Amino acid sequence: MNEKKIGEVILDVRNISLRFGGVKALTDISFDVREHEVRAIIGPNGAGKSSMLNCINGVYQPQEGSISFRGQTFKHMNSRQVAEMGIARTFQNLALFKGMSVIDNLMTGRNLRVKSGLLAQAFRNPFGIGNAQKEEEQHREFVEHIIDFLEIQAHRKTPVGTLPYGLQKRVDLGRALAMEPQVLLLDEPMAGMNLEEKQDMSRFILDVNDEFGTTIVLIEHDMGVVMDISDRVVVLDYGKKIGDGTPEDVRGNEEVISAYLGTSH
Amino acid sequence: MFYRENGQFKTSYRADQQIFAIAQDRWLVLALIAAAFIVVPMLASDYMMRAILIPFLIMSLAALGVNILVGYCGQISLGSGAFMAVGAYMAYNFFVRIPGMPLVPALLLGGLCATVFGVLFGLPSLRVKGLYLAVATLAAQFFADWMFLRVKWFVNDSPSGSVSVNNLQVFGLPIESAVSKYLFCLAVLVVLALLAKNLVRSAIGREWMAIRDMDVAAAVIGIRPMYAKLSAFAVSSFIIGVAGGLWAFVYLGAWEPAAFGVDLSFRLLFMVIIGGLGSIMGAFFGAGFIVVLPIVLNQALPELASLFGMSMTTATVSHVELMIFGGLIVWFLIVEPHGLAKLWSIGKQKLRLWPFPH
Amino acid sequence: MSTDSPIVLNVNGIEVIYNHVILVLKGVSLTVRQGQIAAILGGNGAGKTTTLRAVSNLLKGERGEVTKGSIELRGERIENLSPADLVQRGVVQVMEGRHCFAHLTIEENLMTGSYTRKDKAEVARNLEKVYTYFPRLKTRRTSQAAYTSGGEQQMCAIGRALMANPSVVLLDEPSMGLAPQIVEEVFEIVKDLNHKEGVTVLLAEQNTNMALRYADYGYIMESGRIVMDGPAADLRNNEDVKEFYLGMGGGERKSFKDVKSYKRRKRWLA
Amino acid sequence: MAFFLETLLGGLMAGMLYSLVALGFVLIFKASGVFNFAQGAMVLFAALAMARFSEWVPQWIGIESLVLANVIAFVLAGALMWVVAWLIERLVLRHLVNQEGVTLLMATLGITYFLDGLGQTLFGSNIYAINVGMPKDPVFLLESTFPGGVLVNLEDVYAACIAALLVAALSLFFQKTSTGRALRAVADDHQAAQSIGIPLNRIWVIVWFVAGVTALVAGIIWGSKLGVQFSLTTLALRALPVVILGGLTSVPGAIIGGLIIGVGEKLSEVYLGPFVGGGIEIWFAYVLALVFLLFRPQGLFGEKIIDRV
Amino acid sequence: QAKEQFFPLLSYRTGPYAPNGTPWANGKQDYLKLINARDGGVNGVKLTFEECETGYATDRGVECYERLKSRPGVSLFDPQATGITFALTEKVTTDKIPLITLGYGLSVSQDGNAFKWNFPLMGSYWTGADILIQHIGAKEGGLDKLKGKKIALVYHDSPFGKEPIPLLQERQRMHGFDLQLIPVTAPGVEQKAAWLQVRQSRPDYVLLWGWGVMNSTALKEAQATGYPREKMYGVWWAGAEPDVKDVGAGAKGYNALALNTSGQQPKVIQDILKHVHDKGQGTGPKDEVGSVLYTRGVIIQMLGVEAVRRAQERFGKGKVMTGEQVRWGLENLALDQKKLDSLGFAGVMRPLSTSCNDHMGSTWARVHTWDGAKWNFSSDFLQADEQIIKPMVKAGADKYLADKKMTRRAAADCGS
Ligand SMILES: Nc1ncnc2c1ncn2[C@@H]1O[C@H](COP(=O)(O)OP(=O)(O)OP(=O)(O)O)[C@@H](O)[C@H]1O
Ligand SMILES: Nc1ncnc2c1ncn2[C@@H]1O[C@H](COP(=O)(O)OP(=O)(O)OP(=O)(O)O)[C@@H](O)[C@H]1O
Ligand SMILES: CC(C)C[C@H](N)C(=O)O
Ligand SMILES: [Mg+2]
Ligand SMILES: [Mg+2]
Repeated sequence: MNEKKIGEVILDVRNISLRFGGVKALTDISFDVREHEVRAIIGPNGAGKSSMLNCINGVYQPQEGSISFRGQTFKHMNSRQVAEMGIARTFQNLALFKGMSVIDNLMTGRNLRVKSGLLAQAFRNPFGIGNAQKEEEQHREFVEHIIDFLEIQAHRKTPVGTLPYGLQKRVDLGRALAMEPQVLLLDEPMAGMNLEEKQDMSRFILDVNDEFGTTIVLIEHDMGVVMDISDRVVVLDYGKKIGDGTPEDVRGNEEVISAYLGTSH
Repeated sequence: MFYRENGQFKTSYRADQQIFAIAQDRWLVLALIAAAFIVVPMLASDYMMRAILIPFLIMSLAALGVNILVGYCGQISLGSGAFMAVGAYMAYNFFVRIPGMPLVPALLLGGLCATVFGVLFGLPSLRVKGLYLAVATLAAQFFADWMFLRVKWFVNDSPSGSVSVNNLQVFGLPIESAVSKYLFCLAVLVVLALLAKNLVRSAIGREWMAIRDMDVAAAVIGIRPMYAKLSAFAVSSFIIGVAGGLWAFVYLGAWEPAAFGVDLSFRLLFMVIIGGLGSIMGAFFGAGFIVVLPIVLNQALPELASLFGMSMTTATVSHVELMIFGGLIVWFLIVEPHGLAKLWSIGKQKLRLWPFPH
Repeated sequence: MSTDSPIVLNVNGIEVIYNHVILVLKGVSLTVRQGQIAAILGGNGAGKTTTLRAVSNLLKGERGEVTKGSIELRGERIENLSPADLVQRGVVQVMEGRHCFAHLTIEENLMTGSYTRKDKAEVARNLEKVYTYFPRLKTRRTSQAAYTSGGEQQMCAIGRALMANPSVVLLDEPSMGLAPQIVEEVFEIVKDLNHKEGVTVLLAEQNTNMALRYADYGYIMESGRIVMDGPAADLRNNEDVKEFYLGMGGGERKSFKDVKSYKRRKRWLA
Repeated sequence: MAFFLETLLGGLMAGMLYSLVALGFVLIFKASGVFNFAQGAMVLFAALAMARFSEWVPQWIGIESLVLANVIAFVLAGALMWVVAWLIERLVLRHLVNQEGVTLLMATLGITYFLDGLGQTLFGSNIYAINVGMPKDPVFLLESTFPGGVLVNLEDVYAACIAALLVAALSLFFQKTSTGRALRAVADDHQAAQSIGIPLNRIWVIVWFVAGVTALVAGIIWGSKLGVQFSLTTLALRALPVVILGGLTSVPGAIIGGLIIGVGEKLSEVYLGPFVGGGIEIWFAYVLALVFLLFRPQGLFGEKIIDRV
Repeated sequence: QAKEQFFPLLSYRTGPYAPNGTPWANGKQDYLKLINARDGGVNGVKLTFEECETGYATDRGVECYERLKSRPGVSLFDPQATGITFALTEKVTTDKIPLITLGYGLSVSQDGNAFKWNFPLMGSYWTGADILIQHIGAKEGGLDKLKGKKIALVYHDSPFGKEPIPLLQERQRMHGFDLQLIPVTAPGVEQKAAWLQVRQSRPDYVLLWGWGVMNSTALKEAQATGYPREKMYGVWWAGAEPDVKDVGAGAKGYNALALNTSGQQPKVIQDILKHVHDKGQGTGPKDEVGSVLYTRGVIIQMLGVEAVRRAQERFGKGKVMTGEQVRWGLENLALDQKKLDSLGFAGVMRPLSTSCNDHMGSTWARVHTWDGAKWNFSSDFLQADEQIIKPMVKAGADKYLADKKMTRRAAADCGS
């Protein structure tokens, strides 16, 4: 295994605070993510991990703080802009397009890159007039790679709503990958998987990280996974950051142990 | 056994991306279209054409349009009648006010006006969702009803407010006989259905469906809700508008706003739900169900009754017709909540496995 | 302890078909005895959820149906009972993927769980019990369920089922999305209920490690069939189970980092 | 001034009457997540039953008293609505557990057709009268303050009071009882509700029955005002902006929405209508509701629409 | 092949307009049964019919038309609705089947030179409105007394309701009364705003151009707002039993135009009772026979049958007439008092005779008043003012022809 090159800071979260009415979901959180690294966020339930991701990709607007991406600072961003910058995301509660087939779900990930307009698409044809068909085929080819990669060939045309939970998680990842993101935010991608599947998933994540150099931010409750595959870990508790460092550092941190890991670990 | 895709390996994505990827389907559909153009005109009676097939074709087209908005983009619309009315009345105005205006451009221009109207009343969809949006579309419906009744300009100052067209021609051929009307509607339908199919299987169609299924997630992968929703309103109301023009010009010939009332909007919505939301095929099934079934029931019931030695008054027939119609709707929904198109595809799936049960 | 206690749940060769065409369970049989914790293990899509739905009769809403076989609860055929009847008989399911009532607050969610309980004092006691199990819920009790975190919702779903004072609990992936500490907690609760109140548990779980630690008996499912079953202790020592489910192939735990993505084959499928 | 007051009052009264129909929508939506398009048909069906029973009962059992005939007719019509609710649960809803909103909505449309057909078959399609002794002629108030006084319809006032009572009772039911909570749970998630032992079947019969009785009350009031005839079903379209403005899930919302829509449409028709040729009230009602929605997409009192990933 | 003349009957027995549509349809059917039962048809040609339910909806109406138009021996259509009439007007020209719209349809279609296939027999909305204004004028003591008076038109918001407006505006110009237009959205169950406006402007007269529930609702709202029913005048579609019956006492004093009598005295009604109802062949309930709309249905059918008879006189007695031949018959109806008497219509209606130019045949109507139990005539037959109507019809027909790029029928065409 070749040594990984961790690069510059790509994503810098500064003093983010987020409140919902009286609930303080995040209080003054700062951390950074470096290019190519696998950055884990852990913490007990309701700590604010998902909310953190939502802030990064513009679903929630934090009341305070800022986030910079490749040195460019922004406070209020909408999801579209974030997506255009190359930040993709998977969801904890599965936010797939249930009525669409696996292929179509993945293809939506390519939509940002589609150039032909509405009319061109309406008149797309197999006779080589216009670009729409060619473009479609190129995107399809890309998506097929992801399908092979995630090993969901058999389910290409199945509506995702009827897939078992674990496969849906995979499709969710695939859709994010289809965006060819620079940063991939993963919210509990392995929940509901058994060990073997978690191993596969870890493999996928590491491969993405290696092969495409994608930076990964990962929320996960399985400490085995976190310890094994992440480069650095942020620990949140009740909206506050209580730890940040290498897996070993974090595992040794008293506060983290009592807040999150429990005694038996 | 016959419906097998085994051995049909796709060697390119293009092959797999064809509208009908399975050869049997492709041939079946081509055969159907050919039959519709060639065989049906030879066999169907005048009544069949004028009273059943033409309305069926036009309503299929309209349902197709509604399906894009409701089925693909998930925006519930009860204003389709209004979009049809705009298409019809504006096409009428282009047709009678501009000397020498040919029929097809008039219809298309009517469709474009419907597009504008549709986008306008689609604007609230950026904020209002689901059933609540139905109010916006109903506002469009009642506003259009009122406008075409009240604003004299739209009816070319006819005192009673009803308008009519005649002398329809396409490329110099008169559209008068049942066959020519039928073929004209069929041609328009086939072309627009093909374009619609292209759209829904392309990027824009996926944007619509993404917005329908989960708009927050769609936004996160970079889909602009505004563009997706408004383009759905635009495309859908264009198609509905053209259908409205056909309904008025070809089927009715003369009409008043009541011909595009809220009842029609409801019926169009039924068509897409019964036919299958998010399925082009569903539009045809739905139109068939809602247009043809009542007529069939209406004619079959007295015969049926007389088989048992009863005679039914027209009133009883239509009451029983309503009951059976309602009952069938419920029954089909129970058998397959996702509509006739889904039932069809399940049927195909079974056929594929045949003769093995699973 | 429980091999000779009476059979509570007896699933006998059931077949389940979704949507009239998708055959998912192909003759699944299992028995759960009084006071037992039985675990169903298996990969994604194996049919665990489907099995539980078949027992609790929640298949209909998914357009699935049991086409063959029988299901008995304490000797009584239950295929035709409604889910509500089953709850009356003490069988409660915690559904996969949480399914909290989005518009209701956490506390209202819990209270709906006691719909079948008429005794006010008992309900209050249960509520207190759930809050002591999951203190996090207490702090979030007035939030609408939709606006709580994934783990909070999972706790809510489990708590809600406990509010019904069940005698048989069907747990579908209870540990999903929970922090390790809480996972432990949940299994302790299960053990507690099982030991102290004699609650019978049928558990579908991906966290094999935990499941086999707490269960008495285990079933392993692959593509709609039970491929292996036995007392939990035996399964823990089975080589295949060790390799594929516990990640202990070759003796010790492999790092997630080092697992190769080569295609492996399970011996029992051969 | 007096006329303005009259218009205002007229709007308020009309609004209350819309609320009665709107209430049926809200009940069923709140308790099962079904948008019941059949509410209009149920109003007609119930009103037809009431009208015809009150006509037939004296013939059947030879009583003279109008009051008694009406009471018996009411009970019979109520019983009929129970049967309808039971059948709807048995034959329709039970088979559509856990289906999407549109599917259920479509099913209620099927029910609409069925009830329309059945109602007319059983009871006929002429205009029938319901006479529950409502006063028909107007009274004039404040005659000393305004020349000619302010015209008020006692009939409307009674109707409004009945509507208010009904709303109060139903609000209490939803707020205070555990059944109310169970109903809301069902609306959120059929399956989860089943999984914790809420008997959907029974709940649905109850809810549809209550909605049926609401429809009966609405039918009696509207029927005694307008006569009972097929067109009563179109009231549903009048009540729709009311439901939506008030919020699909709010019982008090139905009343407030009704008042706003009622006043809005009457004022607009009377004061704006003449400038544009009139006939604007129906779309004005919808546009008014729409304007409110732009500020509160869930309606005035509706539950916040949840969108969360 | 049996000799059968076929009468397609478009009707509506369900939906919002059923209460009014039903007696009308029953009258039409019963008259056909009567002719068959009593006379054995028309000169030996049996009359057959089939009903088709339109529900008052245009598209269903078109379907019914297409379904029935090619039956052998088809004679004519009576669509029973203005909307359907519009749609069929375009179609009958090619299919060569006449359309009779007694007392409804397009007022300009009176001009048989422009509307070859339309027959708005016995009156159009322009004649109706004109007669009402004359009647009101007479009440006031002369048309000149109308100056400064306020007349409100409460109308069904559809082409049907809008038809009288041009005529009323013409009269307004002549006499200087105030005309207030108050539309009521179809089907007309909600009229509070309309009647608030009436209460505000307190017009001297209200003209009611309604159909179906709109009529009874209007009367109830009038009562609720205290507008005197004596001052209300309805069109002949707002002056039948279903419009007033369930209003009870509240309708007392209300007036409406009448094209025909009601009651069971006329001979033709007696004949129907005897030959049809007493034999158990009646279409509807017996006590409805002879009601206003029922009788109108009978008249409509009689005119159709007489057109066939007239056509047979020219094209061959005892033969089945084609649509074109029936059209000729309709254009050459000559029903004088004697003829009417012999047909059993003595006192039921005014004589009527049509021509190539005039497809209406009669411009007379009278007013009747509801006394709480039945309709009583409250005026003599009045004739609409030809001086006013003729030019309007001519102008309207010319515009229609111009829009359609058609020309008037040649004089020679009249004989065919
Ligand atoms: N939209 C919202 N409105 C109100 N409160 C919210 C909202 N989103 C999150 N919260 C609250 O903020 C807190 C943090 O939630 P978040 O989903 O970020 O937790 P989490 O760390 O992802 O937990 P888990 O591991 O259980 O998924 C929780 O208490 C939650 O209830
Ligand atoms: N509603 C449904 N319609 C059609 N197929 C379904 C449906 N639900 C499940 N299936 C299919 O049934 C099979 C078994 O699914 P099930 O959910 O029971 O698996 P599981 O063992 O619970 O998996 P997981 O661990 O991912 O939850 C899968 O192949 C799935 O695609
Ligand atoms: C046909 C007549 C009864 C008039 C009717 N209101 C219509 O215009 O349709
Ligand atoms: Mg989370
Ligand atoms: Mg599962």
